[in-house]
Amino acid sequence: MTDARWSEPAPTRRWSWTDPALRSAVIQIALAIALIWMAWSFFANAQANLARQGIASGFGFLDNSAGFGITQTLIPYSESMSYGRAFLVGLLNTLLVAALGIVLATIIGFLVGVARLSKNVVIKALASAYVEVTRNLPPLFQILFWYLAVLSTMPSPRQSWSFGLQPMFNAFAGWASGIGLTPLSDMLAALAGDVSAPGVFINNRGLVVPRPVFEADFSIIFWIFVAGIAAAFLLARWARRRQERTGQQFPSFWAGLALVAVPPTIAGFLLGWPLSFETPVLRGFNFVGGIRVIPEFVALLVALAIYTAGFIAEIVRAGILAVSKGQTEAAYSLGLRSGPTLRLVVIPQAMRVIVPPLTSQYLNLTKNSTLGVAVGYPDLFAIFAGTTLNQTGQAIEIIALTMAVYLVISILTSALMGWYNKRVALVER
Amino acid sequence: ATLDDVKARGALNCGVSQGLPGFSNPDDKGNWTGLDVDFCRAIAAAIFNDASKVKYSPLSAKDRFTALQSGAIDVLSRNTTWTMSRDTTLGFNFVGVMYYDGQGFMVRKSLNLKSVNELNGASICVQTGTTNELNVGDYFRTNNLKYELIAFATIDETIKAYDSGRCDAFTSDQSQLYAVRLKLTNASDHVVLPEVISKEPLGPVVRHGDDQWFDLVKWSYFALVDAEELGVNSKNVDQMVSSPNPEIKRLLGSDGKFGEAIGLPVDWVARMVKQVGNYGEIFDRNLGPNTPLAIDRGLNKLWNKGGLQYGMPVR
Amino acid sequence: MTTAQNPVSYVAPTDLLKPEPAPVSDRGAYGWARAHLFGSVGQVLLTLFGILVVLAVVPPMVRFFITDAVFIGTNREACLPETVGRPVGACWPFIAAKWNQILYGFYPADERWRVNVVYGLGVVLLIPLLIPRAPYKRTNALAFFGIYPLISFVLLTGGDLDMRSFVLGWIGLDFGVTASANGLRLTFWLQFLVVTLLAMASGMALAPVFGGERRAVALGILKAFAVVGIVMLAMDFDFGLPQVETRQWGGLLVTLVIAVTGIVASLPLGILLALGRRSELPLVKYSSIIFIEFWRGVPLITVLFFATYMLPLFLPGRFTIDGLLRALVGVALFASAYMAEVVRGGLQAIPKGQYEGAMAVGLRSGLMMRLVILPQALKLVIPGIVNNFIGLFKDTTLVLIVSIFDLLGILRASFTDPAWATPTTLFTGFGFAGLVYFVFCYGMSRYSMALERRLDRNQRH
Amino acid sequence: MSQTSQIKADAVAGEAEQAVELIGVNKWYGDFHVLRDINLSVRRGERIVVCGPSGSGKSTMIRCINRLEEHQKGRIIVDGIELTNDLKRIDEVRREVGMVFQHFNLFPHLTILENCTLAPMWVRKMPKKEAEEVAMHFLTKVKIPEQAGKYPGQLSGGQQQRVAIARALCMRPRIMLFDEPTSALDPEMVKEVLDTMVSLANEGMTMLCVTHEMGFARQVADRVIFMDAGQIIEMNEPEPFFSNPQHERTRLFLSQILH
Amino acid sequence: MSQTSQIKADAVAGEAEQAVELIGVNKWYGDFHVLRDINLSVRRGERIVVCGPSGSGKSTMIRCINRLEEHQKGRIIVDGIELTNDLKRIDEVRREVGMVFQHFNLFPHLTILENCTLAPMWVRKMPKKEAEEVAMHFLTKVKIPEQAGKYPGQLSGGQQQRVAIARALCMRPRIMLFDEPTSALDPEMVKEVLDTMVSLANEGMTMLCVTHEMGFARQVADRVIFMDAGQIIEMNEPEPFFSNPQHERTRLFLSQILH
Ligand SMILES: Nc1ncnc2c1ncn2[C@@H]1O[C@H](COP(=O)(O)OP(=O)(O)OP(=O)(O)O)[C@@H](O)[C@H]1O
Ligand SMILES: Nc1ncnc2c1ncn2[C@@H]1O[C@H](COP(=O)(O)OP(=O)(O)OP(=O)(O)O)[C@@H](O)[C@H]1O
Ligand SMILES: [Mg+2]
Ligand SMILES: [Mg+2]
Repeated sequence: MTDARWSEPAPTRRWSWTDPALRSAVIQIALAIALIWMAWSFFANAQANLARQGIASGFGFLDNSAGFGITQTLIPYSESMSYGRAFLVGLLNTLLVAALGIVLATIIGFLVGVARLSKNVVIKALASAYVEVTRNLPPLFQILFWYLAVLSTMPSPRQSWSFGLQPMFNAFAGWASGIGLTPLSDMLAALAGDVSAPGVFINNRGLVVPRPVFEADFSIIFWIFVAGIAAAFLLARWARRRQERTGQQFPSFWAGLALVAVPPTIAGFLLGWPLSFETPVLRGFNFVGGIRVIPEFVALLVALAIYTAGFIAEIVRAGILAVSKGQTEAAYSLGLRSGPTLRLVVIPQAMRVIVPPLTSQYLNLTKNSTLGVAVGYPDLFAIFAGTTLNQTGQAIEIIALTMAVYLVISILTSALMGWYNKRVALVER
Repeated sequence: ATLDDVKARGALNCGVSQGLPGFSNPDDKGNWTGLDVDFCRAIAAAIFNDASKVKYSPLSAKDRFTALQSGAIDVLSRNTTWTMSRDTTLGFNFVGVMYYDGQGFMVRKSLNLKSVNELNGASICVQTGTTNELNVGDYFRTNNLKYELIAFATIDETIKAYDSGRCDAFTSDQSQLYAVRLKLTNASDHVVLPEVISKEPLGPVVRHGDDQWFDLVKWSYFALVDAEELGVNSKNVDQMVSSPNPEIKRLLGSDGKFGEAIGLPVDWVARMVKQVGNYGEIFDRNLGPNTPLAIDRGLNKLWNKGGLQYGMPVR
Repeated sequence: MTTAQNPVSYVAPTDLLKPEPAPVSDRGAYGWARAHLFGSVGQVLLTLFGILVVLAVVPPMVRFFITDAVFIGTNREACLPETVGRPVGACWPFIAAKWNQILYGFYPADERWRVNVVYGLGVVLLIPLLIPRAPYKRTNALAFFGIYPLISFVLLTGGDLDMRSFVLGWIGLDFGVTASANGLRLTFWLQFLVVTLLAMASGMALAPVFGGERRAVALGILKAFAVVGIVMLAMDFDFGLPQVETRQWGGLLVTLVIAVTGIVASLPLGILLALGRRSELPLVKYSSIIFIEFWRGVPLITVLFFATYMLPLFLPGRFTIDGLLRALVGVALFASAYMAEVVRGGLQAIPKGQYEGAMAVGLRSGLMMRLVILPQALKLVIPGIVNNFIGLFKDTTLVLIVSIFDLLGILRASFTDPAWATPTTLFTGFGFAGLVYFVFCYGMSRYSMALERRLDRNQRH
Repeated sequence: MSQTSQIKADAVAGEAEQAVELIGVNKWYGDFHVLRDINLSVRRGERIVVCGPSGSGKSTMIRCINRLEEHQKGRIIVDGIELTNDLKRIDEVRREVGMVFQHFNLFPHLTILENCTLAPMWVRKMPKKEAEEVAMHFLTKVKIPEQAGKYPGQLSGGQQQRVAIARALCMRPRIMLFDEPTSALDPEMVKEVLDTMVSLANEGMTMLCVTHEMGFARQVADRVIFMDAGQIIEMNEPEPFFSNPQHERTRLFLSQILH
Repeated sequence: MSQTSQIKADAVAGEAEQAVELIGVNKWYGDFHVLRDINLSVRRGERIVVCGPSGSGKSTMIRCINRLEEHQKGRIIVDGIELTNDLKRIDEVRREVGMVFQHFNLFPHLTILENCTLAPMWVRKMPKKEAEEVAMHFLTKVKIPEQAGKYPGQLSGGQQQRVAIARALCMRPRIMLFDEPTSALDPEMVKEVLDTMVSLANEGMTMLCVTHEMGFARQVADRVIFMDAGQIIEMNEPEPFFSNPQHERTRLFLSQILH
């Protein structure tokens, strides 16, 4: 078929004035010059303007002490620390609410999206109403709604709704001894002794839960737990291999769960629970001790998740509808049931349609987290482009840094999702 | 120069608050009213003999400095606390103190508190972008108190959060505490604690680099205070022009040409007082006992009545 | 009819079976309910859950906004529980008192008729445009997209822009003419004329290089300048209307101006960016990509902040642009980056055959895009476009942070009025604003769905 | 476990009888009466070609046989198992019946080999290795073993359709249904697919095939069925069917299609 | 104005000569050598049918003639105009050459009439009324004047393909290219399109047609070309081509296609 004489390379092209290649070169050079000139003049003007008015510039301010308090800090922080530290605190708070928001929104969005395809008209109507209401009200309203109209109706700390762990454990212990599981009953009773006070409180200051305090021996339990996870993974792999080998299926999920949960529990029992809880106590105005989830965070998280889920629901619906009916029918006609059909045929294909617009929604959620400042959530925008900017007045540096951070987050998210999408892209002829 | 720009433009660009009862807020007809607003109107009256030639830029706390730096406004009259860093590194000049304020705390009566020092461990609501945020930090740290600070973007959400019980205390400049009480579900359930934890001298600000403009704004303020001190008010200013009192004569321009030094006509003070009133009138109109706010003049009484307001002599 | 004992051959009688109605269990209300409401236990549970949700949400709303609400009053006293003697819900007199501000912002009372004319004209022009069957679509569209913005601009601002120099003036050549009439400066229009002629001349000179016809190019340039000239003339002419500065605008007026401008400007810009992103010229392609990704990556708030307060620092001297205009530009660029991605999706969905078909009948790339590709691509992405419009409309709430008082902003400013300070003022305002936003956004999304369905019906495959 | 035994009993009873039996089958789409009193018995190993104008209900009838559509009246018995709402029976039937669609409906995200092993592994619980062997066997049979590692998008239409046939065969069905398997193909590719089907027919597979390839019908069909307006109009062996159609509509249709 | 005159000169020179001339044309897709030294002259009024196996480069060759693809070596001269990178020449050529695609490529957002008037109005700058008259003329010719107001999606495949032919004719091309115009059609519709093409051929239009409809080739072709692996393997008049193919590959191919 292929003679040697045909493997010559293509010849180079001739030049002419009307050649698109030359024209494009001219246009591009002109554009490049214009862009560079614009950038340069922006820079020069800013320099001149700042110098003329004697406005401080540079990033030196990041080392000055901040002097203001922050409600929610994932890393240790106090007023005497620097603006740079405050920046980090804000960044982490933004990342926290964005990451959790993305997870929540995805879950709700998938559920609602599937509900919109349900046969049940009530559920379908509810899902549609959900989508219409959440998508058509500005997110700011929704955040304020959750914060001012819902969460603020919680009781004050003194009237907290409390959920005692002790009665719960005791109840379980009674149940266990009732059916003859004495060791388990003893263990639960011992646990109940550890958590003497009620542990979980909900009030208008947020949700307070006990903070686990680990004693020395706890590391043993921890490593057993880690080993359990590893074993569960090995088990899953073994199960997959076995299915390939023999066709037998194995409930590897439940078995894995047992591997992760049971051995640490037994070890804990044997070691006499080297774990105690620092229970929150009401002292003065607030609860002291324990871990607290502030309502500002909850309101922002819930509002963002619910708002974005409305959009995700539509994306999911479109994605599922985009997989042609023929695919489902082909799977059915091969004898696959609806579960495997969904898992093996429909969802992998729908994901390709879903992922790109889903990425945009993730980015939107991240950017919308800047609205948290309305309810006092200390995110990057509130702390840095808000308080810090106001205290230092260095608008150029601060806004540039803020924009850069959001840009980097966005680009990283897109890149990650793009990589995933490329991995699952269809191979075409 | 700024004055020339203002004259060419035919109006003064004045930065005010986006809504601060008694200082700057729109009324039912959409007119901006308040102490800060009236000061801008007074300057406009001095320059144009028309107090309405003001263009208001309602600014949020964190936009205000950038707006002034970039030249979007000529004068920032927006309850801004005079601090050293603002006066220096931001490139501004404070012209005086329009209102001596201080930061206070409001709490529920039911808590039975007598002092801020009993607020250990309390949650405190504050509006972001203010010096209040920093003062709390300073005060509680010095007194070894723990606290949780929740900073909101606008005053309304701050109040709602406090009202709903999210915070044990609400802190802001004392002038605001009065306005805030009007919005509480049960105003009588709340008290203002006696401590004033900071000095909050609020005053108008101009940019560095234009001393003539700086002088103009500064002396407009002094003149308003002097007018009150000398008993010149909007009703009697026409008669006062012919007053024999030499101080009044200098002030109102019937003796000397003091206005010209700052690029204004000689009757600049008369214009201001006639259209806007003297300092006392402005205060009473916006914050006085006949307003819903009913704020006591306190430190803002004239120096000779036991307060701090002290106009430099025109001479 | 055959029996179950199936013969190898069979011929139906000449008169065939007539269709019969379906069995009862599959028809009518019963069949529908069985299929959609109570087919299984799960369905019954879902149905109950749905009813519970409705019960949890609706009654409290009704109580706050209607049953417990106060409808008449002149100040805060009317809405205080102490005076009314019962729990108080929404304080509607507050909205009534601020009604003019909500509609017009701080627009001078004597000039509000101008806003009314703009509102009215908009409705009159828009409604027939939205009704598919209404005649004169082309004229209507031209009126709405071409003439209406111009009229609105002149009416709302008062027109009579202070235009002194055009291109040549910026490089110091102003012919020394000072005469002016009716707000028009002769020197400006002289410069305009000269520039037009220069542009035509250079167009004719360069035409062959780019494979165009001299006459056609020159005519094209002349037409473009003529349109620009007419627009500028309308804005320059003194119609005797008092000037109203944009800082006096507010409320719904600003919300609509921003939304409509953003919508109208983002579509063409977005299309250009989308085409740029698909360009074969690397520089055009990458600058489009960078532009799009930048705007999509940063929060609109920072963009608005930048455009409003920081831009002057980057521009020479005391060069200032109107505040609203800056926000408009920010919003438009932001929206166009999003629009570009939507349009790109549409372009990608057009099969290669359409490009080839167009090329094969001799259409050049510009015409091909305009006549064949874009109409199809845009039609494909109507839902995406409308989604962007809705997003844009909702995003107008953000301009508050740059001290432009849109609907929400004006309400917030009104909250600070001591004369209306009550515990429920805030919720009343938010409730009202929420309703307005919902009505607009929901209307748009419904309309787009109807449109989509209609287009679908038109061109079934 | 009474159901399974019931199914078994049916199956045993059916073993001796017909592969597919439709008795008075009626079906409506909403109010549209799409199948009207269809009666049809297909013997084991019989090859039946169905033709008829567009919209006459050919596809619907075929799809009722493996319950991709539900019928509302009458009985359908496949390989001795009567189709009811019972999911277990539907599964049984679908395992026994292979189907090939007009548009192939290959799974684009899986390779050819994975397309073929998916159902055997998940439905028949076959070990992967065995499933792959079976798949390669049938891929060889349809003459494209070398494409096993590619994705459907990389194959020509004819190749894709052959993969679809192999995929169905991997489940070792007793009955094969074809719904216009060649009508989406380029003319050159029609032949390779028809060849595959002919060889399948020669091996004695029970086949029901909707097609307008009259050459194919002549060559392999035991009976040809002509449908119109949801009913079977004429049914006969190919020779008399083509040479001497009885019903007026059949004649009209054949004159159109054999231009 | 030297360019235009150059084109003119070419054109004048060509007027007497060939409608299409390919001289040593070579084309690569990346490293894949898809057209190998193609030499072909088409006289005015000549009708040529191109056939060959899939992937042999038939479409590519046809598409090079109106520059939907760029060739990299050799010369292509259409109606006396040599194709270079010059956009003006490409425009000239495309105006002279009509093309009909396998998948019609009608513009779905325009009515049939608008499809036909689009290019005459925008490229030939014809007044709308005149363009519509011309369009109706050709729509009548392909026997679907009554469909002028409909959208392509509302027509059958055969009708769509006839519209595509009419659309190309409206530009009054001197040469028509067809790329498998009937292969995407249902068998019932092939005939109507072929009829249209036959009548076009009878009017003396220069035609290059990729098709596997050998009946058509026999009936109208002046020459038949067989291509494989990017080269012209055999070229002859239809009678000897079909009855007595010279090259082994041609024989093999013909045996497959005439099954
Ligand atoms: N899901 C459905 N809902 C309503 N009507 C349907 C549905 N599916 C098919 N029909 C209608 O039922 C009739 C028979 O359809 P069917 O697909 O069985 O015809 P066919 O004989 O296979 O035609 P073709 O040769 O075009 O495939 C057609 O009129 C069709 O419009
Ligand atoms: N854009 C492209 N890039 C790379 N290779 C291509 C491209 N287009 C076509 N080819 C390859 O070039 C070869 C010739 O393609 P062409 O479409 O001309 O064949 P053909 O003879 O028309 O085949 P068919 O009968 O299938 O239409 C094929 O092998 C094809 O895979
Ligand atoms: Mg069918
Ligand atoms: Mg081809």
